[in-house]
Amino acid sequence: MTAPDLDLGAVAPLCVVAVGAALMPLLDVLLGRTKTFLSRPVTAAWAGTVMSLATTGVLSIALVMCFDAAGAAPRTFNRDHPMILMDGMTSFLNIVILIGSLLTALASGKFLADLAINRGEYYALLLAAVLGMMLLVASTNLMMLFVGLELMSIPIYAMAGFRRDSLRSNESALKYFLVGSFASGILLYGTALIYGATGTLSLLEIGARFDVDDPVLLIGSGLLLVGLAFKIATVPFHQWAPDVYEGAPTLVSGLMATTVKVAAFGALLRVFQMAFGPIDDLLYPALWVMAVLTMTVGNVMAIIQQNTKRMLAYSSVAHTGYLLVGILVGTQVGISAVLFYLLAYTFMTLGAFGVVAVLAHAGRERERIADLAGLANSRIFLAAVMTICMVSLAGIPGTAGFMGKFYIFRAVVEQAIATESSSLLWLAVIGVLNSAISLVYYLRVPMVMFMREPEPGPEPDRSGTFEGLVLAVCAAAVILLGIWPEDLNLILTRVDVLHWASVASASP
Amino acid sequence: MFDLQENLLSWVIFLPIAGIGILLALEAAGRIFMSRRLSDRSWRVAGMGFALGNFGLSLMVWQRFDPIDGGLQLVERSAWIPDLGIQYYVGVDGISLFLVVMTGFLLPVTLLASWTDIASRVKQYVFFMLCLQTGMMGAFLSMNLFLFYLFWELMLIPMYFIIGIWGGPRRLYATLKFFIYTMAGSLLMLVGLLVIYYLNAQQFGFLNFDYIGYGGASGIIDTLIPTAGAPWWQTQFWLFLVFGLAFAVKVPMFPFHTWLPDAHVEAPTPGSAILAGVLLKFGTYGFIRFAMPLFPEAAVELSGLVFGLGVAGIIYGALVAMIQQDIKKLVAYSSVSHLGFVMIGLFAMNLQGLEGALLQMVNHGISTGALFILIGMIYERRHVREISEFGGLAKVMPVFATFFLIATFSSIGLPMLNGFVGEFLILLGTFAAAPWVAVLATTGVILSAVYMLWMYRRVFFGPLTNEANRGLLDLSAREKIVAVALTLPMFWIGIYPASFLRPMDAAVSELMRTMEQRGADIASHNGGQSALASLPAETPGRVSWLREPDASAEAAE
Amino acid sequence: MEIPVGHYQFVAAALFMIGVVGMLVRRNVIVMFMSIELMLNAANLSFVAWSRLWDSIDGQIFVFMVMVVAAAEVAVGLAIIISLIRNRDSVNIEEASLLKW
Amino acid sequence: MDVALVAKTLFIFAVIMLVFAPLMTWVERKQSALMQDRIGANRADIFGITAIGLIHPVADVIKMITKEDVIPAGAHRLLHTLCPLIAAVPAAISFAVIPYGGSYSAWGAHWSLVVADLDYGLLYVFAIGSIAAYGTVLAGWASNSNWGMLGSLRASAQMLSYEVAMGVSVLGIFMVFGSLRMTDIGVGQQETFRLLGFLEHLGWVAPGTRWVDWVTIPAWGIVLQPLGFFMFLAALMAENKRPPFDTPEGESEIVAGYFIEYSGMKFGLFFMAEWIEVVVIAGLMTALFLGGWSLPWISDQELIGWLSVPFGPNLANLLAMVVNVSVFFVKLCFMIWVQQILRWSLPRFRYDQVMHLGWKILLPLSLVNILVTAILILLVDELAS
Amino acid sequence: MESILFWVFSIAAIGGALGMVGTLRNTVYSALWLVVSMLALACLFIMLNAQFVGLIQIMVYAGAIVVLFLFVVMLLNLTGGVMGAEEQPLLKFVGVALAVAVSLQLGSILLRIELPWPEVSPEYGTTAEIGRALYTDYLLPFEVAGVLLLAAIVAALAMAKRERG
Repeated sequence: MTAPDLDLGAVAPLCVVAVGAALMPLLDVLLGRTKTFLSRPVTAAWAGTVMSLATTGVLSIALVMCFDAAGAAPRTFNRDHPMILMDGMTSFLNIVILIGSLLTALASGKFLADLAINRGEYYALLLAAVLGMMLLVASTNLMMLFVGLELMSIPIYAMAGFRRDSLRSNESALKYFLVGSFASGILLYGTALIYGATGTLSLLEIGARFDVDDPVLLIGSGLLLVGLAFKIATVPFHQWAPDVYEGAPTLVSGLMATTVKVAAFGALLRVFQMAFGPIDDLLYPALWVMAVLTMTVGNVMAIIQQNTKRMLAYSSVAHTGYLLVGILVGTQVGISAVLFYLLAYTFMTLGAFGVVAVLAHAGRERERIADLAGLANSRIFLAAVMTICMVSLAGIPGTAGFMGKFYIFRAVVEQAIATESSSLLWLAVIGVLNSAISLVYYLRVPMVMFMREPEPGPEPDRSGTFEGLVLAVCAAAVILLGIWPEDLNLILTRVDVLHWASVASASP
Repeated sequence: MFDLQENLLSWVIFLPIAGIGILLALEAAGRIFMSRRLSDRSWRVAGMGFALGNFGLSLMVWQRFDPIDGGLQLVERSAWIPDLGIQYYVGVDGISLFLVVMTGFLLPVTLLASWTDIASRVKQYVFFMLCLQTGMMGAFLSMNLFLFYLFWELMLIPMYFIIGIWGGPRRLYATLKFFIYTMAGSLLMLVGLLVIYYLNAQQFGFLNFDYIGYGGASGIIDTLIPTAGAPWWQTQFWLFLVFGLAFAVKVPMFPFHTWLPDAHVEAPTPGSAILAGVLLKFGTYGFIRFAMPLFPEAAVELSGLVFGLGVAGIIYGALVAMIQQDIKKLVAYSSVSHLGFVMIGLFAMNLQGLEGALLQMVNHGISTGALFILIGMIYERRHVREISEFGGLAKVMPVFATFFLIATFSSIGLPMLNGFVGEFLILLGTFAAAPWVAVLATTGVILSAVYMLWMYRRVFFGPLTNEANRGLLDLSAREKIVAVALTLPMFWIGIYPASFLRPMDAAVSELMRTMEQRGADIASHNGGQSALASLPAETPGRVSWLREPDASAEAAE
Repeated sequence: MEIPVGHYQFVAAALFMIGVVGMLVRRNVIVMFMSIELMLNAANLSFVAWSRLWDSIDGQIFVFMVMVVAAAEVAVGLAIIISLIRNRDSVNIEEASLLKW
Repeated sequence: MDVALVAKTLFIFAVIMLVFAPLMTWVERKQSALMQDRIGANRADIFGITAIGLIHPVADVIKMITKEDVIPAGAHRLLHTLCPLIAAVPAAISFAVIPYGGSYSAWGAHWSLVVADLDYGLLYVFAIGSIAAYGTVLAGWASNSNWGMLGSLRASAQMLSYEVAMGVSVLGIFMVFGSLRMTDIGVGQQETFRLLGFLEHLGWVAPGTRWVDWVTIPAWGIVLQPLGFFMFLAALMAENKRPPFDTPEGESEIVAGYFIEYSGMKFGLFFMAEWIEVVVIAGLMTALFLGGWSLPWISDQELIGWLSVPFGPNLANLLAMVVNVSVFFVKLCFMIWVQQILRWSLPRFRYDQVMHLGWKILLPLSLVNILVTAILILLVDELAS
Repeated sequence: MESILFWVFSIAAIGGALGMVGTLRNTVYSALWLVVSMLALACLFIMLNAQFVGLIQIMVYAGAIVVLFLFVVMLLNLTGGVMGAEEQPLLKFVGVALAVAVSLQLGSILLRIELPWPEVSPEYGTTAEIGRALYTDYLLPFEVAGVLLLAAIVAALAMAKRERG
């Protein structure tokens, strides 16, 4: 038995997050027992702040490491048997995930305290989920993909139900759990069939050995995609999303809508690029229909929602549709468009959920859209951030959302022109028409905030320092990414499909 | 980088938003360090200052503009998103010059007009107005299509809020309708834009969003867009339709106009004034700047459609205006009618038609803006706008009645006033291209005289029946300044249009040359067939008396 | 080894189908949960049989991982159910479902 | 079927079921009497012969079998009947992997004294043991009784909790002996290691000094894994739910826990199960920690070698077998005795104490044990190379 | 012999599964049926030279997971048909029909696979080999599985622990 050829440096950011996840419960216990070595006990709120800052710190360290890794050559952990690939795309997605979760962690301190669910497990779960996401986007092996997916999902199930006194939160968690596990089961069986047909679990080798005529392999691939489709909530596998987002604590919903989706998309990208190349033609019509349905259903259903979180849930379904378009195109331009979109989407969605979270004080949540009435009078900052996020989600120029859509549609049109494919063009047309539909509900939010008189009652809470910081960062990022996206291009150009080829030689 | 001489256009575009930045910074600093806020009044005054500064800068543009040169002037260009061929690229030519000046002119006027009208949430008001100004200026001056698109949609947001916050009772419905109509149209244009963008890249080998090539490089305008022999969505016909839809909604052309009465009626006075004065011009501006030069073949092929819709708009707008009870709605429908004129003038595709249309765009901006502002003044006093509520106002408010009469005449197109010059040129041009259209359009002129004068009579003359009107005060000093400011350019254009037509002349000639050139390119590509060939190469009956001889001679070269 | 691999796979497919159908038709949360376990087990059988067929240990390792995951899922899932039931008992048992299912 | 296999199976089950399990009733009574300063178990007699109470097991069996079998109203009849079996059978069959002797060959035949010499030996025990949980869990539920239910809940929680500690605490043994196969572990324990070997390594004595080799100790599990021994024993006893871990039965609180509604032979089977488990525990501890069937310092080869001198190889093998089996059962009895001592000397834990011990003491300690063991193994490997 | 065992165990596995899904009366029965299915599966694993996995299957599924199910069912007294989803009959019908159709298709394809079993080394499927694989080729998933379990413990704690004070 020889020791495997390991490259620990490749997984350094993962290690940081993992160690953080392991230490966070200890820190929690320690903070609970400060009485023994401090003259007076640390209050729960302070303990929460310390935990949230510690989590943020851990994530920041990982973030810096990922930035460092972004430009470097692709690496893998176990050179004899690569399970993950830390290349440009992984680094990029990791950065997105870390930014999203970092902002969430930073805002969580006051949020949890407000809801009286200030328990230290939250941060441990958050970090564990982040680790899962990072692994998921890095995985080049179906086993790693499965384990990463579960490591991501299981903590989120619990986080969705973190408001144990709230029946809605409980039901949300239960529903997310049942649907999520169901999806995992489907994905797993699909994996089994793929393994059976090809005899390998490595995505690259599956791609190499793909026999387009093997029904077992095709059904397996289909099941795998269905499993992932559940996770990213594409129509018709989206029905859990609104319920779950509505019931879960708002910041957790934000996390689900952003980083979880980013990670699942990362996995989808990998699978498509590495393994499913040979069946692109087969998948094209299915994905086409799915993308169109996802956009349209998401947007149309969002119009009739009265609950902000529910509306955002359907909005996230709609955005999934746009992202699918990028995947469908499949060129490098398309993939970098998806990556950019994911980053932009993370900021704007997180900002929107963040505003709702600030208003979600236990006992008097303002979750209905109507509850936002007059917010511009009482809390202009929150209203401004919300407006910026909504405008960006709607894809109006000058915001990250527009640039994202622009990148996606440009990839579509480029490919349409290159292949003279009018079905792709229709996809772009349907996409922009959907954007127009989405205006109806996105603009309703600023409308309510600015143009309606507030209902009598206590003024909404001011955002805390860290929450305010997070919201400001989101809003600023949305605008900056919308106006100067070219700095990001530096990272995007590192996203090179060709890098994957170099791994092929590394795998056995 | 901040040099006023070098970067004049950037100053024009960004001064308002920079003002916003300064004000916000002051506000924040005040809150943080002195725990007090800036007063509403200081915002208003500062906003006025920035607006005036903006106007001054736009005048400076006019002053530095070389009327002989038909191309772009005062160009600024720097890399923005080079990977995608997106540049920060602004420039002004004879087509956009007066639109810019008019835009610069209208903002301070409307701000002054709404000095007391808008009393709530003043800071937000100033904020949105200045943002709007940046958007409008940017859209007129952008020479990179991406930049244009950005400003084009960006200006919708402040207008959305202006109508929605300070508007009338049905403002929410109106503003959403306004936004979605205009946005939906332009989103399709985005796809069309991308198609052209990649056609251009295919033909020239690099990604480029510059409309007019810079420094010898090719621009979007140089793209050879096929008329046949390519997938249908790459042909001029469809692309023109897509672009045309976006612009037609904005104009608004006849079947797409339904958002306009709602928006105008519900919008607050400054909103209506800016909306009618500037925003509608983007539709026609889009046609003359982008749709026609890019797809000349399709423009010619479809000019019949445009004529039809334009005439329909003229007559329909006039007829509907006639039966309106609400003064504001009446003026709104008159806009539909007037812009129909502009459209047929554009698609006459000759010098008179185009110049007339360009001039009429400015005219309409000033006279309709003035009408809305004047209506706002009476609305501020009475809070009603029904014609039946008034009558005999001339007795209590003589000064107001006078200014309103001037504006009304201007709108009708009475000689000596601005409207006449524009409409005359348009009809002249149209008659040369399509006589029947001109004939039908002329009925619009008559109808407009009918409904405007009828309205004027009912409001200002006759007995003073309504007691509520008896105690109305005449215009205050501030309002007089506004009214005078609005009236002056009407006379100027009406009496001495040459100072406006001269700079347009070179640009329009240049434009027509471009279209002909592109027609020839297409023809050689298609093997000799071009719809443009059917156009009269040199238009008969040039109205040289309107122009100084030396300028016309040069333009003819 | 006289039974061909297809037979084992057939059993796995049947179990998977029963799991999916159970998940879809049953309304008892615990049974739904158990149906999911059944699906995982079907995949396990499939993995083991393929693993034997390809003479590679990957499949068995995968099964090992699935069991880890299953254990974790059960722990969390049952905790969620406990928390839900506790709450429902104390709050209002009549309110069957606040969120639309 | 292999005759030897059948013979081995029959032998061990006969010993366990027919000898040890009934005897346990006697041992239990005698032990308690001894510790409580009574005489105990001396009433039952046959024709006046009490035989120090050895008649009692017989009397018990007769009593159990002839008593009325009550199935309470509302009980689930099938499960109620099955549960005692589910509890007892796994306990009995888990002895199958415990070797009670080495491997021998005589007259051409070759056999090893273990029913099933499985590669995953101990895992089998754990797997079978985990099935036994159903017996207790379902018993309380099936009898439709609150006390039974409470007992079942406690039992299932306790068994699940201690399964973890049980598995982890014995890992050290696998690490030391490098196998899960019970016979490998048994053979491994026949080695000795030189207690003073470190002196050579440190260079304090010259290599090859005779007296260094004299001081040796057998490489028994208990020597190599002293902590593991105690933890594993504790965890196994907790799995068996006998005092001091008898909270699921807790007479004083929940009357008799999960088998409160049982009577007659079903009741007897639950007790049988417990006693069989005591024997299995003793067997496991012997095989894993006490050197199994071998005499200390004397490996099988040496023993057979010595015996071959007077008796010839065939007979020597047979004799060695007898010696080894006897040694095994002596050790087994010792371990049973240890359990009895513990059972009668320690008071019952409270339920929370049980959980505390399992999760907060045994589990962390056994994890530390693994860590220390791993480090030591690496160190020794390093030194050896 | 082998075929008999296969048929016995597969019928037990499928029967157990059917029993689990089909038992409407009592959740405990469903759980017991599941155990039957799990045990049969474990036996099938062992028939396929996956002794280690088979044993773990018994320990984890039969010994821990289902016991945990039973524990919760008993603890919460969920034995009746408590809780459940609002009916979406059409959607469910479509889902079921789809599942059955795909499975039938798949089953008929799978049933026809008759690839020869290869000879495997005696090491195949033993604890040692699996252990070796886990600590070399599959080191990363193995470690991650550890984190996963930690996360699951924390998650379960966060959900089920009683509030202090």
